Amino acid sequence: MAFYRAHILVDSGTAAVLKGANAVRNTLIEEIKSRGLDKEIKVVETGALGLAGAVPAIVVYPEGVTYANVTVEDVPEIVEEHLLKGRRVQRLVYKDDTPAVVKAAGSARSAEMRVVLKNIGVIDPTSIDEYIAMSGYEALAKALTAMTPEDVIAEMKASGLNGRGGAGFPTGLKWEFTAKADGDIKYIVCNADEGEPGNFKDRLIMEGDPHQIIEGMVIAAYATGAQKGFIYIRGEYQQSVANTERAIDVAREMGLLGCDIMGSGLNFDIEVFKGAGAYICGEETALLASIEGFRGESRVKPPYPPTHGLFGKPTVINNVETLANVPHIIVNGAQWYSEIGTARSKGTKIFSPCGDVQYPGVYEVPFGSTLREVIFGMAGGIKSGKKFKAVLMGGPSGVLVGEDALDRRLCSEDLNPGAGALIVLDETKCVVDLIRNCAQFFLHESCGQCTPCREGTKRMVELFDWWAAGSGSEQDLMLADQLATTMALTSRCGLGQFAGVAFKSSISLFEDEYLAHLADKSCPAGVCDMDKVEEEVRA
Amino acid sequence: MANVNIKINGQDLCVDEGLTVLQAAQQAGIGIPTLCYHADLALDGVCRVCSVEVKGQRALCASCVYPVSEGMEVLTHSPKVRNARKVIVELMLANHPQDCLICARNQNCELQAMARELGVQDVRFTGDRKDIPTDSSSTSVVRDPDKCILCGRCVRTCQDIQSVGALHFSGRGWDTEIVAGLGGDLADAVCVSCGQCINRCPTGALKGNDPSAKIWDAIYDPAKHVIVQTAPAVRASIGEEFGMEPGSRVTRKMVTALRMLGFDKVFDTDFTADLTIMEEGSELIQRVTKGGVLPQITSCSPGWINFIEYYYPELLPHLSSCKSPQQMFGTLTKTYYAEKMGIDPKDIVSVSIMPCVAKKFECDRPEMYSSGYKDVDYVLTTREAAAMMKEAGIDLPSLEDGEYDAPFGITTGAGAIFGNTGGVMEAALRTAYELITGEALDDVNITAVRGTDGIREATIQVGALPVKAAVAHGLATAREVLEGIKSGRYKDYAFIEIMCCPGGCIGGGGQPQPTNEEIRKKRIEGIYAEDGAMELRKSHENPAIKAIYEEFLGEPLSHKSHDLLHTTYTPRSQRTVKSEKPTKVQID
Amino acid sequence: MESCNSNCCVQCDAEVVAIVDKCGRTECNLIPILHQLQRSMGYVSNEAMEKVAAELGISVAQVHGTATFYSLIYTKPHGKNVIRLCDSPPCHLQGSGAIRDAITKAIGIEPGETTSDGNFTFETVSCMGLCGVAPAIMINDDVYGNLTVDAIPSILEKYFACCCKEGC
Amino acid sequence: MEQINVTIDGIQVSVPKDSTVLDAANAAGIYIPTLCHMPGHKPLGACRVCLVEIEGGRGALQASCSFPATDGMVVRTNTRRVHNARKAVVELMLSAHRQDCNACNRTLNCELQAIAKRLGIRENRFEGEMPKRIEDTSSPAIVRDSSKCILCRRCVEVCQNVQTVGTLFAVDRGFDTVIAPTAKKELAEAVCVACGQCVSACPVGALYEKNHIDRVWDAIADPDKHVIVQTAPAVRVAIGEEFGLPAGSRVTRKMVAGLRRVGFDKVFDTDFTADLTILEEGHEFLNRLTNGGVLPMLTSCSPGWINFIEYFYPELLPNLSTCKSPQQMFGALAKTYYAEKMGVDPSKIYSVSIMPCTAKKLEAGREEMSVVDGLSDVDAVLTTREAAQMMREAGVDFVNLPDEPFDEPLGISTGAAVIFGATGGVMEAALRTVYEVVTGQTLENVNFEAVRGLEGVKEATVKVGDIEAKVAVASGLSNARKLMDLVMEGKADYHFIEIMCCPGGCLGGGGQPIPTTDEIRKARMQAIYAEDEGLPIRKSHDNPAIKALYEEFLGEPNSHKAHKLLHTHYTPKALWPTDVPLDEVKSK
Repeated sequence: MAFYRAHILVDSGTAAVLKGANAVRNTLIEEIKSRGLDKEIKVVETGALGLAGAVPAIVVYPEGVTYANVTVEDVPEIVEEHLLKGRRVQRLVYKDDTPAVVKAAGSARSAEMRVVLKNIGVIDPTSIDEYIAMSGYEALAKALTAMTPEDVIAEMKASGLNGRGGAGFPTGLKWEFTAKADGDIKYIVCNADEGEPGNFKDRLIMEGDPHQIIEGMVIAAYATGAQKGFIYIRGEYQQSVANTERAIDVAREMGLLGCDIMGSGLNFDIEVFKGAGAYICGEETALLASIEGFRGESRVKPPYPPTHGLFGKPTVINNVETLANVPHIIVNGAQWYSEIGTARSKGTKIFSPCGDVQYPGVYEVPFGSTLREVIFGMAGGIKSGKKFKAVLMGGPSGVLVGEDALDRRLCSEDLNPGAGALIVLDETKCVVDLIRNCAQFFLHESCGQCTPCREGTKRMVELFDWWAAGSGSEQDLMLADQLATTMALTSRCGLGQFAGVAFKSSISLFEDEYLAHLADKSCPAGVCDMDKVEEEVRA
Repeated sequence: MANVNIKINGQDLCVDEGLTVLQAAQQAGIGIPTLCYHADLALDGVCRVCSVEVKGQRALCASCVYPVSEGMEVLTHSPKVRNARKVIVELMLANHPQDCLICARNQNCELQAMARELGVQDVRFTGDRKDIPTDSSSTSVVRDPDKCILCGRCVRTCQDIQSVGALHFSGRGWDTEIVAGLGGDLADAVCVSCGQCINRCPTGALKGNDPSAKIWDAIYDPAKHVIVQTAPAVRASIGEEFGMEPGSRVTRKMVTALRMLGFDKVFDTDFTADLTIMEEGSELIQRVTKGGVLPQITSCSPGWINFIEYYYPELLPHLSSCKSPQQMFGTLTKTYYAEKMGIDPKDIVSVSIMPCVAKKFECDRPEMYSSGYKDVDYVLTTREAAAMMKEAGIDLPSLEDGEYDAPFGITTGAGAIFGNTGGVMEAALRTAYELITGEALDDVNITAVRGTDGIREATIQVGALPVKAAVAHGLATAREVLEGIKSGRYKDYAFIEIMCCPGGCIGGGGQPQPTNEEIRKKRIEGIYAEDGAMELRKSHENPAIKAIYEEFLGEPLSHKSHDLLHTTYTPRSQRTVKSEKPTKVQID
Repeated sequence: MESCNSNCCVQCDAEVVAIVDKCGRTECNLIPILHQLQRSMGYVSNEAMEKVAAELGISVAQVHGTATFYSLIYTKPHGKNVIRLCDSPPCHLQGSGAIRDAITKAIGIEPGETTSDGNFTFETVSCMGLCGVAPAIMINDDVYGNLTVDAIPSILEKYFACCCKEGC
Repeated sequence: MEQINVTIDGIQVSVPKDSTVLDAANAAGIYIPTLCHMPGHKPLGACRVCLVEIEGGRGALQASCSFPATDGMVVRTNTRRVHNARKAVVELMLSAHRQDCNACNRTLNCELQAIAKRLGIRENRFEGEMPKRIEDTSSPAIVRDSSKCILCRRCVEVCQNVQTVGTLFAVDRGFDTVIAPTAKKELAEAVCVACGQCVSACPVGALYEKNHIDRVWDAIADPDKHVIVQTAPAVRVAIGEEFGLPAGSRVTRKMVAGLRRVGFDKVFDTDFTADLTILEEGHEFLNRLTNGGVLPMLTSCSPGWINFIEYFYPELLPNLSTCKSPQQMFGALAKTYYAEKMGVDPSKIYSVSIMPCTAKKLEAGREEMSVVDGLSDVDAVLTTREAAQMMREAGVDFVNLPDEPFDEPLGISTGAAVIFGATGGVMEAALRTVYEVVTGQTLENVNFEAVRGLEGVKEATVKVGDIEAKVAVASGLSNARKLMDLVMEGKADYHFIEIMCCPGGCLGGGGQPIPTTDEIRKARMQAIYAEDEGLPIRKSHDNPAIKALYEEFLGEPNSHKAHKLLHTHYTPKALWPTDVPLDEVKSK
């Protein structure tokens, strides 16, 4: 690896590219070359820096200075001032209370703690060398050489790592089930079908640091005796598919996948499976059905995938973020890991605040941080000077919480963070409108297998449509509540079981707002169009 | 198998490990309502009506798929459960036409029964209802998707029991539909018309294509001579439509009822079943002695014929060229019978009552005009025949016995057992034995080919000749046999009987609903009892058969027989989108 | 529906065979095969589905059922350009409704419709993971975020243009 | 009787001269569908479902239920014209019938549904305006829903002629015709005795009881409530019918087991307080007899009868026994004696009764029926049908339930109590006790056959010691009216009269399984007496639990405490108009 005195990371995330990051990058390269700096300064494309609101953005290392909203016109000044003369271009420097990248560069801010995201925006995701330079594949080497599979599982169990997909099942235990299950072949499946609205953390990991996932999967394979892995990436995530496939190819070339990995005798390979557009495939058994070539319909549980999974074989299914944690646990030890977070929620959690916040983005914090720290501390609070109203925790399948929850701690003991989405509402938003939209989401995404979900999501949307059009009644609310309860109790899989949860949490919190729609036929936020004629709406 | 201790509704139970909660509850006499569950089919757990409360579980569990485990505590009818079930059924009803009173399944509908059981007082959900046109394109099966509750029983039946896969789920979520083939008309899909889907449909979403209006027209038309034939399996099941026990033998009451309906003559398909044995048996002997294609496979089940035409056209030469008894009958009524009675065949309306909906397809085949007319005009299922009786105010169980009309009412026990899986084989062996050996058969009950195992194989000593025979029923098992033929597994077999439907015709797609394993077994017993009670039990001893050969046909496999009683088959393409004209394969 | 002359069918069959060979002749490759078919043919036609079923030795039912389940697989022809508008909560809250109206105004069709010239298909979809730049749309493989109503005409312009310049 | 010969569908029958065509068809074993027809009642010929063709008639089809048979008449019931006409008639009914079978409490027990199935109705050809729906939930006992009504007027017939109450009548004309109380009042405002005989007669779901199921489920689900249930004598011989058992099946102990599975904390027996009634009422009678009280004394256990006398014979209210009905005595004791004994706060006790009766729902709600301030003695009254429905909802497989005994102490009873369910039973039970109390001797033959049977009015003279007690028994309010008129005219010298509101007594009550016919009443009655025979103790005063009750709690019959808890008073009610004071009514 050549030595450069400085690296410039260019955010090449989707949002940045849309705003002209490629032009900025090209100009930067030309400018550096034209000034003869190309032997000492390297321009690196990196995944999204988590500064979705301020792109294009670049970071100059080793100083770790972030420039935001950079245009092609700004480039000569940056090169001239910063790279040649060592003076920061203050007008472009990202604010002091900025998140993400600054921390990665070693800033002292306590709230964000980058474990899984430590390489994001730091390394070139297409370069395995850079991953390795950041201690990449060290964990795999340690596991293969210094640990037995049982040791790995014991370490995982001791770490207290729980699944990050929302359900929070202990990862070590899951691995142990599969390790102990009989099967001529076993599988490791990475669930990268990130479809929960408001979640875009897995995308960031896949685009910015795909090797971390691969390493986690190989370790899982070693621990459980699996031979084959799939990374199920949703079809819409084209960049994730590309980066991950490339990473797999490179890893295979380097002997980190395939036969006899690192000379250990371990045979394991990974394939990317591209989803075809179905949120339900984020449900683990539906995901398996999809890989097998079927409709993405959930399957009967028990038996559970760790013993009866893909093609009926023992299968570990882990979320992207979960697997990305694995190398860090192996390298640093369960002890180190279990000291992060709270008593029952160990480690860090990635959140993706979005909606009415100033800086939507992806932030990693230890479990136990408060909601306020994430929303106000990192995401910059509510944008445009409006007041905070509520946050939909974990997306449409999560719960709606209000202002009184802001100082609650994000951990399983207190406020369950779900998969990490934080959809923030300001005072101008209507709760009925939001939940109606959530209901529409579930109607669109129900697989249609079981009655309560297929028919219930439809009726829920219809009820909300009527309410939002001013033709609801207070009785409707009871009916909807009973419907939500029934869906939660009887649906075949999590989709239907959680489809009414946000609604139920919203009634207790914003009953007045519902009653305004139902009894007074008015929308306090002025969002719903209440003027439709009743007969037309509810024919 | 190990036992586990569980508690259901406070009752301590010790049950086999591996049972589902539903099964354990059933054993304890606790009824849990079900809809998508069917004893014949793989478990699916989609309707959620059987949800129960399992202590320690956040959500309710579908008892039909949830296994018991040690220490489990279950509540099957707690308030939580009952409320949830009611909401689920209300959701179904909110998307189901409210036209019970004009529905073919009125009062024999599982959804209707469920609504009553759960005490549904109001369907509180209103709003959109699916509105999909009824598909009457198939002559056999009518689909009314509006009545479909998407339980998937038909899909599982079609895929798993029949290995046809004509029906399947399409679309997603609220837009999920069960469609045929590529979503078009059933007539355009690769459907063998067996109607097993109808048998398992809990509602009125699937039914037979009912020709009864046309039959009423014929009956009331004084110019028409309307005759009816009744298939062997009908007599052991039609009583169920009138509340009788499955397997009740009501042959003669049925004859009375049909006469009351206004049929001019009431005949028995058993007659041509006997004739089939003469023709098919002779064909077998010919193939064995003259080196024809072996094993010979039976050809009396029209769903089976469709199946082999679609999926194994290369094996068509194995099929016997004999028409089915229904079609032999049809041909003879418009030739032999017309001639004998001096009736112009154009005035004869030939109706058959069949346990089958594929027979409706069969009678429409272009090959089935040997008499110069449509040999069989209309096919009624057992259900439709019972409905006509009810419409005429006939209460079958209370009727006096009647007698079939001559000459096509004279039959043997060998004809009757055609209704059971293994029956054709047994009947054929009875005759073949005596024809080949010239000796009387000691025990006419050839139990080796009886039973309900999917495939039964036997070697029967016919004099010095060991005859290897196999019997299969249900198309998934038929597929196994055909694969076996292709792989050479059956190369030294002489004769194979295949019936399209599980249990044979007694389990046919036109039979009373419900039809399940227990009911099939009772009907099978009924049929064997019918055989046992007959004076004549071998086809070749049937005097009317002897007479027809003497008077009309000459001898088995005669030229006339070939013209009237034998047929040809058509390979069919599974590619439905291409509109290639199928080519005919002549079999001889 | 398909007004299929035999020549077209032969081509279609050959394409299917090539793709099946490439992806692997097992049932579990069904979804990759459907992806590829769509890429090369624009959508998955009925005859293609039958051929896939025949090649994989599975029922047409399974192919059709699977194809119709996934929203990224089209079993009917669609517009040359597919506009996907996210209408999940993050985008909804940031005004995806106004964006929808702006697109409808610009191309004259509602979500779920295709323009009569076949240039655009417009659909609303569930979250595409672009919540950080809500409201967002995808046109074919291109992503557009932080949309405003005013930005829509200029974004759509190049797709109109593309159609005309290249003469379709 | 003179016989005539009639030929129906070719079958010749000989029937009495005044037979209808329908009678003749029945004699010939030919089924003709009927709807408005009620055997034993004057034919109405309104619904036109029973149309037949009379040979040589004027062309119009005739309603067989009302068309007289004549000698030599030739009738055809099974012609195309008849079929089409019947179908069209039923289709017209359906066009004005709100079709929501699945949410209807009569589904699968609905005559219209059965006829639609029987006639093979498959289309709603007449679609258009539906009559305006009147849903009248005002009465505490009976709900009317005009959207289901097919205007057969069977309810009118029973209300006018069987009960001589005359609440329900056809109102308005043509398409606007509805069956309604006078002046289209709500039922609660009309002169209705709540007997529910109209509900029993209704072929569809247009009349049904006020639902108490939901409130009982709520109570059972409430962990704070101690929910007890009492079951009336007549329920045990009828509830089996709801589960397909033949009429008159004795299922007392299965019923107990079923109610336990529904979730009641204690299952008690109204028979206990029936015994108590005998002691109170018997002593009251003896008291009147010896102390010159008002005679004849009238029984007071039938709440429909109480309503009737309050409306129609307020002058005779002093003749009524002051005893509460057994249901209400039970309710009173449940919240006092039982609460005390169990140490339960009476407000936590939820007292449910299962009654063959709809009027009991009204009775339980009467202001007088509260012995503990603010609490109803009986919180909910379920009809036999509702109790069965709750068992269905609870998944109870009734037929296969084990036998289980009632809970103690309020479940201990005698044969004298059981017969309360049949007309004459209260009288017989009273006589058994009165005889022994008066004479001090043991009654050898406890069966008083003279007061048994289904006749409307029965009389007997019984020697009780020195007294020649003259008693009368009537069931059905038209019969009660006959006796009351005699009493009013001073022509009746009876000492004691038993009146039951419903024909046959409680076993024919308005809350019993539908249908209830004379044949079914007889079967239930036989079962009641068999139940009596089967019990070891058959006299109320021998009931040890009753003895204990007096010892522990009440003191003696007609004690002060007994009066407070077990006796009541009655209120004259105005007939018309209801807002005019009674005195004014009388003076008119």
